[in-house]
Amino acid sequence: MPDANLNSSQAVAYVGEQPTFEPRIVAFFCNWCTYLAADLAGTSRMKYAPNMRVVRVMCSGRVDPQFVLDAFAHGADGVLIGGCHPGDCHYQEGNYKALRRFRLLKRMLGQMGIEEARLRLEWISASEAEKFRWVMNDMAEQVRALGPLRLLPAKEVFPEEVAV
Amino acid sequence: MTAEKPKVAFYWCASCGGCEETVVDLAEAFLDIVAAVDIVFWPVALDSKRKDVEAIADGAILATFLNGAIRTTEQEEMACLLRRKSKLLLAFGSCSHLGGIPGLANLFDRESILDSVYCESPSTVNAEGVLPVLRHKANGHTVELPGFYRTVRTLSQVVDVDYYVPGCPPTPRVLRTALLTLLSGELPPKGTVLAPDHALCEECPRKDGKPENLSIGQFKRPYEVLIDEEKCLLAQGLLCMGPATRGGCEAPCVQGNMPCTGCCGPTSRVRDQGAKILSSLASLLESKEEPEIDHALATIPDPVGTFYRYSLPSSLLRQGKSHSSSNVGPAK
Amino acid sequence: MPDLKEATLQQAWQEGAARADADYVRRRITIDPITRLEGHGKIDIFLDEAGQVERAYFQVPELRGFEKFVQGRPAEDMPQITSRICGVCPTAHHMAATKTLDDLYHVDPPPAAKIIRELVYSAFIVEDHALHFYFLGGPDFVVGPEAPVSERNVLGVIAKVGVDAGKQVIAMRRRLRELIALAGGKTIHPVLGLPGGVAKHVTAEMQKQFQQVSAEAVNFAQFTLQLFEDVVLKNSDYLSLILSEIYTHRTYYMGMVDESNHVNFYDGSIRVVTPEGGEWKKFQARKYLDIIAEHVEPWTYVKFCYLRPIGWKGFTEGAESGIYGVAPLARLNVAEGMATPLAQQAYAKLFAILGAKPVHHTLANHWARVVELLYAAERMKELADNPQITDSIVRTLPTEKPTEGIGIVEAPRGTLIHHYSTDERGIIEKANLIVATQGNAARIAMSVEKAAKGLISGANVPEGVLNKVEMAFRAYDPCHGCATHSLPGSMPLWVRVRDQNGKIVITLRRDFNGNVHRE
Amino acid sequence: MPEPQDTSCSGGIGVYVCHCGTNIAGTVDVNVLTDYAAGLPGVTIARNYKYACSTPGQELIKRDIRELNLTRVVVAACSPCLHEKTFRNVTAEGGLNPYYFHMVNLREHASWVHTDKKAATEKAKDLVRAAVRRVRLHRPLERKRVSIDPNVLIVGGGIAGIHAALTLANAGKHVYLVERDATIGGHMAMFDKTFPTLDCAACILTPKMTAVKSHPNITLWTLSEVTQVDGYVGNYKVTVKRKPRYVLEDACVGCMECIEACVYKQAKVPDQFNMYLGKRKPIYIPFPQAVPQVVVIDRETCIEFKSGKCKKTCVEVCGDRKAIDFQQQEKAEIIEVGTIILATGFFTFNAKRIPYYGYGTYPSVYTALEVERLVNAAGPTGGEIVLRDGRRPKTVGVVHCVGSRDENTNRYCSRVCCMYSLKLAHLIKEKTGAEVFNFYIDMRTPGKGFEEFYNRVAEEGTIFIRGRVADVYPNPAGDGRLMVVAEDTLMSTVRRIPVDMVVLATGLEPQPDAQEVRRRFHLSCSSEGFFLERHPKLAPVSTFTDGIFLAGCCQGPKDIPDTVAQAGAAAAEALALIDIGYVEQEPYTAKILEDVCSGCKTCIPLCPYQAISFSDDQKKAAINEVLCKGCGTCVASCPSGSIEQNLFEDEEIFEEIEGLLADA
Repeated sequence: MPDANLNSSQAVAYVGEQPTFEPRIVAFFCNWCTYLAADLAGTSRMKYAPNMRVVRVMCSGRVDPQFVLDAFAHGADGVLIGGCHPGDCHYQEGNYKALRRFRLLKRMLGQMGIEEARLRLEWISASEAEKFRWVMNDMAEQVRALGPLRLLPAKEVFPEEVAV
Repeated sequence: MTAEKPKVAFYWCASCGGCEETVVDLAEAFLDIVAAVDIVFWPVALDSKRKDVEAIADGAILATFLNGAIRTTEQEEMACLLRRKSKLLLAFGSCSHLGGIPGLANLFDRESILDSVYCESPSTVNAEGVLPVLRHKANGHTVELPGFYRTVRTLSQVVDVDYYVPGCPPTPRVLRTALLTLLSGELPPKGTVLAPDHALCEECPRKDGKPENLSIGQFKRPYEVLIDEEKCLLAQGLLCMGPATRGGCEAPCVQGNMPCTGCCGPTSRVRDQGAKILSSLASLLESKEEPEIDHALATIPDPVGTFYRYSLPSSLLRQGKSHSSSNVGPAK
Repeated sequence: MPDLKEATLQQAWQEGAARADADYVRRRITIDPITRLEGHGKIDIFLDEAGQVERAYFQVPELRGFEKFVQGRPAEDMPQITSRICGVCPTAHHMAATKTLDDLYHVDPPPAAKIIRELVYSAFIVEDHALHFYFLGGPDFVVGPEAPVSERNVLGVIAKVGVDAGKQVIAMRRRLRELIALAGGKTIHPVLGLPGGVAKHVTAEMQKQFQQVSAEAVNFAQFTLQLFEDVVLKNSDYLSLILSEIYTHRTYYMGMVDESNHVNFYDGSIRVVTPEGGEWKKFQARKYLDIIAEHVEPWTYVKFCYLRPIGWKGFTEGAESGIYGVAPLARLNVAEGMATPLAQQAYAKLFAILGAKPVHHTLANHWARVVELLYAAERMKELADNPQITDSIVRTLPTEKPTEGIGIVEAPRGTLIHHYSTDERGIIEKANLIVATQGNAARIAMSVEKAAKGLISGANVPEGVLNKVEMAFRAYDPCHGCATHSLPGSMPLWVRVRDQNGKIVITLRRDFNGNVHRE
Repeated sequence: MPEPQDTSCSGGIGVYVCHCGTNIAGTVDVNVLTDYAAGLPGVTIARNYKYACSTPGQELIKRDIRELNLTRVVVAACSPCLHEKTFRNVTAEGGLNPYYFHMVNLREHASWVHTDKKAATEKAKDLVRAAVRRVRLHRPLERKRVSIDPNVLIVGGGIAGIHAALTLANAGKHVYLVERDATIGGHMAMFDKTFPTLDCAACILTPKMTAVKSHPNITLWTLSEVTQVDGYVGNYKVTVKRKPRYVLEDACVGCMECIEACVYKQAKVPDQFNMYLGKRKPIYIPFPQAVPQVVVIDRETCIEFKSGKCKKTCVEVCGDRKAIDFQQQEKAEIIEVGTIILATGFFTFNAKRIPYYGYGTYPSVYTALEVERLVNAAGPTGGEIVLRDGRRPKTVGVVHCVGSRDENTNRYCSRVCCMYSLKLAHLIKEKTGAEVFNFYIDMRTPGKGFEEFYNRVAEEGTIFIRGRVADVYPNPAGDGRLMVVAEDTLMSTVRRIPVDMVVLATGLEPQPDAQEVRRRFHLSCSSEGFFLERHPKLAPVSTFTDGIFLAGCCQGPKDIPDTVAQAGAAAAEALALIDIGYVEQEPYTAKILEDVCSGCKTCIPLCPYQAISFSDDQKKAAINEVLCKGCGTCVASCPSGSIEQNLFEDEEIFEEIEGLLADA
């Protein structure tokens, strides 16, 4: 179980000489499906990796791509968007808008060299606690394998010279 | 000192000079300005010896209009100096405001840029792979060049900026209004972009024709279609940045029958122009099935270059990941 | 500037001051710039033991890397992206890119589109040459080379030719630029260029405006030529200055000509003449790589163009050196005449007075520029009068897959070459840009050295040296924005003379008021 | 640039960490967390408490608000779905706007799901930090009141729907009862007796059915289905498709002469109500006590419909009552109701899915429901238990858990099978004296009088074999009997028992169209596919869609008493809404910033509720607050950031994100 041997959710925890990296993942869950699945996983006492931090929105349609970029810009190594299955949206079509934005955003991030697995969209219904647990663990594992998303720090260390 | 005419300076960093041309394009109004203020810096008559700039008392210049982004050590030095010398520092034009088109260089790392210019170029003969160097030593002399930073930065990422004048370049009208605002004495809150805070659609000549039920099947590239000179460009399937771009320019590109490319940046309520246009356009797609969606989106060949044409360095991510120093590999 | 009340101004001042002082406390820590601050262009002059100039370096210290970051962009965006190489001559890059797209997509624009493009381009040449003559270079002559620098600017010119004439100049330029905006959306960084045509057609009303402005432009050009002849040619000092050896380089010349070898800015083939004036080569855009090569020096970001078949022989003149010149004088040198009557007369007169052809005197560029200004104005009129211009068909839609394209125009500052290759979706894979001022880069470097050697001897450095050296540059109207696809470098106003040990023996520079200081 | 009135606070935040007994404190170090929270900028007081939701816990918060002049409250406890409302009220009672509050979900999202205490505590810190940063931006908001239309829609005319309908109707509310079949009554109407009391199903059901028919407050629509549901709590607009019965309900008196007169002299059509064990005519009444007492014509088998050349003896005999109308068309009715109760029932497991039980292969294998009809006096055999080949069974095997507690079909227990199997065992024995074997996995008899009934049946001599039946095949002896094979787990021997009749105790499943129905009503389903209740314990008949309630087996298998109880509860929930007359809606609506909206019209087509319109004089978008349901899609899509969503403003969410990552 991935969370069994974790000792911290800090960005990088040192175990002896070997640095073990624990990704920080920000999740945006819709209030009606995925957030409830998370609650159900809780009431079912399922255990999963502690890397995820949840931001609750009413609908996956509320997830502004700016939120995703802001999370990455502030040190998230991965971002997960969770919504209702197609056709199940509590607001009829919000999840389709989320899907369309996600497809384009993913492509754009790819252009900027950010790995596929760092941004994920999952349809998890209120009853799919098991799927929810799997996604939490799977994503934590995948992003852990990618290592930290080291975007260049806003300010470089100066003075810096042309490398020749 | 309030007796004398307010000192105004224009300076350029990494820019094309178009912003300077705008000053010239004030045309007759330019003479009014010369009458009203005392232009102490002017790119065609500029001495940039640090000593001279320092000779001016700190804050003795009322306003410096600095255009161009920051890419070299020298530009950063000048930005810092002028900041100190000026009461008000204005980021003038897209490059200093947002990073500008040269900011797209942030998608590539420095080394590959130098390579493509000095080595890969088919017309360049450079077998030894000579590159410009910081200090060149030749029979006893040392000739120095300014350092070339890894990324392009906006002015406000280097020094504290008071106001922004948007546009690539700002229209003479926007510049004139900005100058009047400063001289009027009713200074807006610090950090204000001296232009209207609504999106371009507000002032677009084609606004009324835009349908209320816009739904996008796929996008057209300007070269693929004959462009109707009256209809809303988005409604014609052309990717127009107008809805996500600050107005004030009076839509000259649309009047030239081409889509807005977003040079004035986002409104004050938006942190990332690219993310916002992405969000709005994607939401308006017709298709619901992933393959169809991808197919439709494939008709935007260059999302980053299109959505961040002028604003990559000021965007939330600021640059591609290619700049990352070596990552810590997977643990185990 | 209306309603400029002292009170409000004072208030602005104090508010600004208050904020600046507050911020300054915080700022000071972060902003103490590193020394080594030389401005945009700089000269380093090194003396030998004898105190004579051994080597002078002219540097362009900036780079933006357009060739790299255009990779991945859609080709049709290139006219707008590359125009940002230079805001002084955006239209040149815009047109070069647009012609490259024609070639890339194998499309031939409809007649109206060609007319509109060349009309816009000619208008641009007129206003740009006017800008240079009245704002940048001309003042040297109009106001006088010995006049204080503070007067040697457009205001000085206005003072000289009279406020009305001055206002006329400014007005003319404005109207020309309005015309460009009318057809191209924007003046600075226009948007009309598309593969196979232009974005917007010309209405009958627009044509009227164009005709009117062109007519005025022709008069304006004649007025300017007259001004030049009155002030310069009637003054023997100026003539001798033009002819003086310091400003003379015997090199090859390159420029674009039409079928009858007349100067053409928008289209034609590239002609190169030897220092003796004979045709050395005449080639089409697609052959440019056989003829032109670029050389890299480690001490500047600018690349130096030379003739590939002859090769790079260092900064030397003559038929054995691949160095060549571009821009107005070069164009007149490579051409056998001008395509319009008035310009043709002026062309003949220039060579008659300056004697041999080619003319190697750098300062003659000013004259050549005025001749070109007249041609461009006349050409404008021809195009504006062409009834086909109002045809509503201004686009040929591409049907073939894009592959590779090369486009050349004559920018005000010389031959401008764009070269792209794309994937089949028309996404740029590689781009190569050879820009006007690069054509003159080597000549400029030589001018520095020559001027320095001619004017400087050890500690004895006459103060006029700066203006004189500077005039050499102005003549080229160099645009380092183009040259490095970086910002337009300003004139080097900062000269350091070093002894053989690299120790600075003297520094000359000009302060804001144009007064020259020696340190 | 518009300056939104700045309500953000610089301090005065109170943070309350709940132990929830050991549920949170057991995994998250609440003391470390509280100290950490106390150190966060803007936090005036941070406490932890055993049960924040308890009265003393609530009082503690209210007192702090008053005595320490708190400006914002953060409670880190369980899921907001559980107690957000509670603590908002606490905040309000303390004297603050209820929305000056934010809840952190420590229990469901940290303590219950992580084993590593340090990691869980770190996570808790991040969540609290984010909440503190977010809450300071909260603005005062007001709930909107929406009036409740007193009419109620009940979907499904089984015992659940019937009971709910009568309860509401008796309370003076008008009810639309919509039933898909030609009669109400549902499954219960098919039963003979009901366990454990063995009173006759018909006797207790039919009075309620007729009461429905005659009740002035009930509009009964049979052969009808809901096709569309628009609107929101208090104001639903529902479209009902009413299929033709080809007999006019008001004209027909239920004399059934037409059935007699039908050109078909014999009943030839397999009768669905009798599980196809009996036959009916093309014109028929489902069963004698059907409600409404109105015949129905089956156009599939009616000659007039097939050929158009029927003598129409039925029309003749009906005479001037003119009740029969072959031209009757399907029609759609649109009704407006304030609340909806779903009582769409269940579907019996299709025994063919377990081939080795031989249902559909061996004629003497029956499903429990078929046997219900066989033992029923009104059934196809008049209550006689005869096999398809006419024999009377001497030995009967009852197989429990068919389609229940089975990895390959349904994992869940259907709850009623054990009891009805016992009931059938009893009835069969009673009627035939046959020897009955019940094969069971576990005997589940939780309920009033259930265990007693089990004992009684056992005493009657029914033989119970503890073991899942592995196979059913023809007796090799060739006596036409079936061999039932099961491992007797008590004797740990494999038993092979030849029987004349096999009864499969089929389980209960969701209706085949449950998915479409739930989408139509914007509901969720549990993993088994039954409609999902809002909370398994605290809101068992509510759903996540306000104003829609559940009753009976559509929510999960249950017996009649539970169904009736739940129906009553659903009715009570609806009544509660109707009687107060309004609901308070969360104010999460979106609003246009008129002065900066550029009128780009991007948002207009994106709203699923057509709440956004374009004002032609203003040249800007406008949002109808009543129609807006607060999904926030338009907010995320506005390219110039000119739409805000209450409590989910961009800046609030940015603060939350950056708060989560602040120490990254």
